[in-house]
Amino acid sequence: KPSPTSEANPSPGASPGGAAGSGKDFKFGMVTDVGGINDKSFNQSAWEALQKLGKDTGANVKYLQSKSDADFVPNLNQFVKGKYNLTWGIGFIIEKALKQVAQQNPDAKLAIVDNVVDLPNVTSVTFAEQEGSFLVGVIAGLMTKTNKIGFVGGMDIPVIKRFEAGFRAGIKAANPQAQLITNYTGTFDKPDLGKSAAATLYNGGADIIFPSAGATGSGVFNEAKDRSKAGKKVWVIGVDKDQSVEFGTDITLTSMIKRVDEAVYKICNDMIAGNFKGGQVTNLGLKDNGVGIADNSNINVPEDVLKKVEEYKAKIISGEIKVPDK
Amino acid sequence: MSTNVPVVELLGITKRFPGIVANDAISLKLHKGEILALLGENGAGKSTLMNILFGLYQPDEGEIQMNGKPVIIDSPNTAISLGIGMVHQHFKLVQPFTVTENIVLGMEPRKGMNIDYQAATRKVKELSEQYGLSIDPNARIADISVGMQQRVEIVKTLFRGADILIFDEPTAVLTPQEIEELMAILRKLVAEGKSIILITHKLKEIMQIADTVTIIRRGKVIDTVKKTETNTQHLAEQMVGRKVSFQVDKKPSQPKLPVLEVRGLHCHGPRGEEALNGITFGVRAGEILGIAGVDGNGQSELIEVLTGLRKSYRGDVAINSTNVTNWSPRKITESGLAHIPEDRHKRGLVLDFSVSENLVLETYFYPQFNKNGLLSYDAIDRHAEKLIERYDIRTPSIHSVIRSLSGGNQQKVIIAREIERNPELLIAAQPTRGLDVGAIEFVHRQLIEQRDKGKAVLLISFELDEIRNVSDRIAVIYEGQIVGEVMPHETTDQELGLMMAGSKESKEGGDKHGSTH
Amino acid sequence: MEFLNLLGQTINITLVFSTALILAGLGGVFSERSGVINIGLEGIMIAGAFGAAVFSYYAEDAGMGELSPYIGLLAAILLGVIFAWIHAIASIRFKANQVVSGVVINFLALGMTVYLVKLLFEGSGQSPTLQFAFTKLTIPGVTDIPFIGTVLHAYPTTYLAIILVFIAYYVLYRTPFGLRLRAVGEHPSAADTVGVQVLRTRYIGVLLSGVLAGLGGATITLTTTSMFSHNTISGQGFIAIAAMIFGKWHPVGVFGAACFFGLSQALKDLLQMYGLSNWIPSEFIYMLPYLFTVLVLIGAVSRAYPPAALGEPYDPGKR
Amino acid sequence: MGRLIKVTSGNTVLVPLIAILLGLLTGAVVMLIGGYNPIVAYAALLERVFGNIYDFGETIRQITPLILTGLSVAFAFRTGLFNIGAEGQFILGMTGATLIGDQVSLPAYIHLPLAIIVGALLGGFWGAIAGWLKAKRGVNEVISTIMLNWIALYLGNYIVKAFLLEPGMQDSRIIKSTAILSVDWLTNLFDGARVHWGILIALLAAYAFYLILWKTKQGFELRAVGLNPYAAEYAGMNVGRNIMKAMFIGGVFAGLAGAFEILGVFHYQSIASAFPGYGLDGIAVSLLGMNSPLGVVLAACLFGVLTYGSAGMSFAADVPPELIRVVIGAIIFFIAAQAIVRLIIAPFYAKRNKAQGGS
Ligand SMILES: Nc1ncnc2c1ncn2[C@@H]1O[C@H](COP(=O)(O)OP(=O)(O)OP(=O)(O)O)[C@@H](O)[C@H]1O
Ligand SMILES: Nc1ncnc2c1ncn2[C@@H]1O[C@H](COP(=O)(O)OP(=O)(O)OP(=O)(O)O)[C@@H](O)[C@H]1O
Ligand SMILES: [Mg+2]
Ligand SMILES: [Mg+2]
Repeated sequence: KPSPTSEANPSPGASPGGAAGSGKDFKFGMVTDVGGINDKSFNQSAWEALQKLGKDTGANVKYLQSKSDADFVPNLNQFVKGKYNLTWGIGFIIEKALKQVAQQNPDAKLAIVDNVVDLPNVTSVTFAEQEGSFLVGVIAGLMTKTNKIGFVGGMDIPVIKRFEAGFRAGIKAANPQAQLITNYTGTFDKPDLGKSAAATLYNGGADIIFPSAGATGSGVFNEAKDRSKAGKKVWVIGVDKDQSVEFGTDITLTSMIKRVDEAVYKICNDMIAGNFKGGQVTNLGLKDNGVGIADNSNINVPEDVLKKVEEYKAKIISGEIKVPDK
Repeated sequence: MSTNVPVVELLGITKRFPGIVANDAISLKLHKGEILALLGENGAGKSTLMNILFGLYQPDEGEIQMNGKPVIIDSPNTAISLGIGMVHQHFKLVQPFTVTENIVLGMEPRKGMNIDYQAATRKVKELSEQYGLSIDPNARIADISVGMQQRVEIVKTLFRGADILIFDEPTAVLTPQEIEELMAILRKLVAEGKSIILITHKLKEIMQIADTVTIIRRGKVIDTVKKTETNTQHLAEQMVGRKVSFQVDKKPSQPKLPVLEVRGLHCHGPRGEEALNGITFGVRAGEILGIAGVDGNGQSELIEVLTGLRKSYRGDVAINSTNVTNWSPRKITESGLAHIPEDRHKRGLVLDFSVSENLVLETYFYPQFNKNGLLSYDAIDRHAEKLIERYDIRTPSIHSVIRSLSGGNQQKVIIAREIERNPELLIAAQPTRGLDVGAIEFVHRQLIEQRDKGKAVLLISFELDEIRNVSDRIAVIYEGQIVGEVMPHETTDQELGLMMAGSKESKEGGDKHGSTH
Repeated sequence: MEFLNLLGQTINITLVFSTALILAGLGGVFSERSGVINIGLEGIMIAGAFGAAVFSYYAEDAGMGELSPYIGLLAAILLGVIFAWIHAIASIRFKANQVVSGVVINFLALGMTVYLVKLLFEGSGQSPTLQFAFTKLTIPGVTDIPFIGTVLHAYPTTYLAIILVFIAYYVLYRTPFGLRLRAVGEHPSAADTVGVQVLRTRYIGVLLSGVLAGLGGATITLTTTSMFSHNTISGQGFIAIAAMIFGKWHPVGVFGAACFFGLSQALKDLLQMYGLSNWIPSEFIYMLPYLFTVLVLIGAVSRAYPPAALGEPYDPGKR
Repeated sequence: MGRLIKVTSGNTVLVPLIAILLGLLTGAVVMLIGGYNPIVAYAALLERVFGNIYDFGETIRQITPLILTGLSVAFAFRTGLFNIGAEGQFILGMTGATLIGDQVSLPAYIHLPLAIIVGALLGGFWGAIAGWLKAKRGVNEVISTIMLNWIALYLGNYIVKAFLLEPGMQDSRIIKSTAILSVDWLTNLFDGARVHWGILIALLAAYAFYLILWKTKQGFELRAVGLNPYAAEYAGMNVGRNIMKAMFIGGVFAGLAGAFEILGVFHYQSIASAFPGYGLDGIAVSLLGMNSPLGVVLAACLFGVLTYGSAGMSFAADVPPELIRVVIGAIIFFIAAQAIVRLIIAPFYAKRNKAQGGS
């Protein structure tokens, strides 16, 4: 594979040391989708990683929020034309824009999260969300009392379908009796719709809901909080980050973690160290610790269930179980 | 009859609007128990002056005195508290409200936080009985006749304790019966000690009821005379500044073939009621048929059906023997009909279009104005210039928006437009409403000219004088039917009035819609 | 039994969805009944949602606990009134085109609130999640009754909205103020000539719309989203306008229309619940509330007529 | 000529200019309150727009749809209708263009015009539905267009998902090159910015707006119906049909905007959860431009410059870009409430008149 070497990027000062603290000459840019850096999801994770990087290495980090899809290209170009060392495009939907910019600027280096752009100057990071979802599916399947489990999706699109497919498979593996009810709200940024979807699902008998819907998902937490205040015990499974931090462990059963932050941090740090690899797709699954369940899951999930989860995890890593992604 | 100190005295009132002095140092006196008539052409400044007295406008110069003391009337509220009430040229009534609600608005009797509707209704009834103004307190304004609306306006001022009443063209929209009733009411009010200022273009009314007449021309007082010391001819000349003839001079008509034939026509009105009830009549070439009748007996619906604006469900209409029943307005006009609508602002004009655009409102698509979908504004402008000249339309320019013209000139635009189309049949509905004597003379002459050219003219009017002066033949409409036909010179006002009231029964003054079914 | 339960839950969710629309729609009624078009309901709701989220957050911060959302409501009223006041100044005092002025409110409200949120919360595009948002009222004894309990297990704001429907009706149709407000919207010069202060009455109408639409916005942050961001209100203000027109500018009509919208939103979730999404593409399910509305409008027999003087600045000198 | 002088002289130019100034001033005050430096911020805004040819090109790209949706709303206003539905008409324009761009194989000289026309017609059709509802069923167009917007959003999504989806993606396949409106040399001229012929067509559309309304027989009818439907009916015009035509033509403008976004900018259509926003912005543009075609073009330029530049403002001066909505809102406010502006400029006038009188 023709991998462009560092001579294309005239910043040799960084290569010798490669250690933290030597990134002062580096500039990292990040373009969010319309969700912005407080989406409690991948944009936020990625931006937190960049901020940490800035603190750790002294690198210059900056982000641009897109106000509409039409902003993707000019925003990416703002960094590219500003000679940023690496420009991130965060989110599935930015793919075509990033591809276009990468093609037009073969000397620039770009990276994308959640989607693949197959170009020598782009590195792509994707996650096997279905694998992590499988594990929380197991937990849900084993812990449901009503044998009804809910899934609230943002938009009906392939990434979210991966979550649903893995979750469904996990439930089925652990508890074939349990029924999965899904509700797609059609948006990633409307907590009110998430809340009403959750209300309907809980009313319909579900006692655990796994939202994969960005900010819409926080509506699911709000509904659960309402119900638990009224004395009805229901659970939510967090997504992307450990959401018990924000919504508390009394309603957050566990969370399916997606380590966007680690991936972003690592790739930037690699670049400072002089080994950026373009044209590469990093698919992070259970075995790379790219996805998984929250560390504090033991608060609400009993020991024996967690043991089952570990068993399934091992089987997935070994390839014995192949988790469907559709 | 009058004491020495006037109840109201205006001293040198001047009011300027951009480009015009509407009132130029006007002074006048109103004494207690007196009816003062204000007379003047359209746009002479009468309404403006009265609006100043009522606090709607502020004068630029001059002073108002009441009972000898200067007062400042800065709002209608002040006027009301000084005992001034005004019945406006265009009624100030809230259509969806009831009569009572309109009367008490702004001075609602209360019970706790609520409006005390019982007390309100009681008070309204009392007042209407005291002054003999028959009104139905619970009817909605939108459902009652214009005459009753006017009585509501009068009760409204009385409810506020007005001693000085201003009437701005109260009779322009009334039927003869209603005018008679109003005159009686005015006398009664004066007898109760009220003082009245009356604006009207109808000299007959002035001679009938006024004590004093003040004549205004172009914002200036021309003269103030006692009624007993003048006559209509003199008043008209002073007002217009030239000789006016009241008697329409016309040759006897020579009717030829029928142009319009209406047979057994039925239709529904806006509220679904039976508005036309099998009406049948015809108009011949070379004659003017006048349709007399009390407002609300199907006149509006008749015109709408004839012009294609309303559908009929039975009966038919033929123009020159072609059945045009329920054709579209465009097809009907193209088959030879022209129409001066009764509501010129609603139907007749696009007020924000220019004069020249309004003059081609029905003919813009003719080949001389329209080439392959593109309009020739040159041709349209030339057309406008020609008509302005021919019909003496007073406008600053053919490009002025028609909204800025006076009512009389707006009406001239419509007449010019309709007559220029050289129709076989001309329908004129209330063509002189609100116009001054000069403008009325013009309109009547145009109608007669059409007749003399061999056209058929259908005149629909509430003004008996107009009907009798202009028509060659009179048909009386009552409850959607023609109840009789007479010749103008063979009948009397009394006979017509009886026919208009439907047979020999005496007419119930009031809500005819409520009593239709 | 099962059916009754489902019905109860559906009514309950319908009411939850309708609350903000009822409040904002009532706001629209007061403004438009006085003759002032209020396309700015959306902006006023944004301002209210912002005020509620931010002020109850600070109230929480100050340790006011369960009281915080009520502080939020007050703040929402205040902010709603401020933006309504801008609309009033422009369209009543300065006789600006009312549609234009409403659009201005929408622009200013969204720009200002998001700007302020970013300023207050260190660049974050949204306010922090509230800990003490409103929860549904649990009335001892009542909440456990099968059907009725389910229906009545609602947020305080829902109760507030329903009470306000009656109050609005009472004010508009029973009090002198209501009569004058409606008169001013139908025929301002008639009202003027009987001494009603046209401009002042219109000011009050528009400011009341600020109070109510502000409350409507607050409802959304304080009961469902628990935070404010740039799209917390995205279109509800326009739906409220639709509800107001659909409800023929009448408080009870607005209530009915808002519930209709709420119901079709609730149906959207229910249909998915019962697996209809396997048969119908989800897009058509999302479309449902709007399609439903259009169909009902097509079938509607009687037309609604707006207040006669709606949209016309009052100028006593103009005839 | 005389008309041109009338339009460009006196208050008609002065008032908007002062309104813009006051709007920017309002923004500056808000920035000062927030602790930002307005001069730096506005400089960054201008720098972003005019600083290099690329961003200038992208600003043109931003302006193009605003002109067209602005015309869409303005056209309806001129005919007495309030079109809140440009958003939905825009989406249908996008969908039509994508459908033709993806599903049809034709030589470029047919394919591209066909895609544009189908987009425009679908937008027009969507507008005409609201017109039909109003004309035949008396449905208030404000409600119906709001509802139709949402229906369009989901209909567009459905069509993309059902017929055009790129497997595994959230958007359609890239349209065929024969339907692409982007012009390589133009793009190169602008250093890669997505400038396309749409801007030219948008300007032509503004001219067509003028011609249709003020030069044609059809426009005469449309204006008459808009100003007084009763008189129009009296004069034999078909009010219902004219309402439908007006909404159709307005929809065509918005549909064109949508089609150009696909054919000239994106080349694909995404499944969207929210509106593109050009329709609602079109209301502001139309009002800012006082519903006249020239005004709309100028307003779209101002609007486009400010919104595109706001990203630079936030990048270089950290000012939240939302501030620019405050500025735009304030500008429209001052234009709408001209009395305020006149109040402010009155003293200057008085002084000048006095000076003239004295000399
Ligand atoms: N609001 C106004 N703005 C500008 N000019 C006005 C206004 N009102 C009246 N005028 C001017 O004042 C003059 C007098 O108008 P006014 O309405 O008082 O006439 P009038 O005597 O009542 O006429 P008519 O008999 O037709 O009712 C008009 O010629 C007109 O130019
Ligand atoms: N808005 C206005 N601005 C300027 N002048 C006006 C305005 N409205 C009316 N006028 C002027 O006022 C004068 C009288 O107008 P008015 O409407 O009273 O006429 P009119 O003959 O009384 O008509 P009508 O009584 O049928 O309405 C006219 O000369 C007209 O030019
Ligand atoms: Mg008058
Ligand atoms: Mg008059």
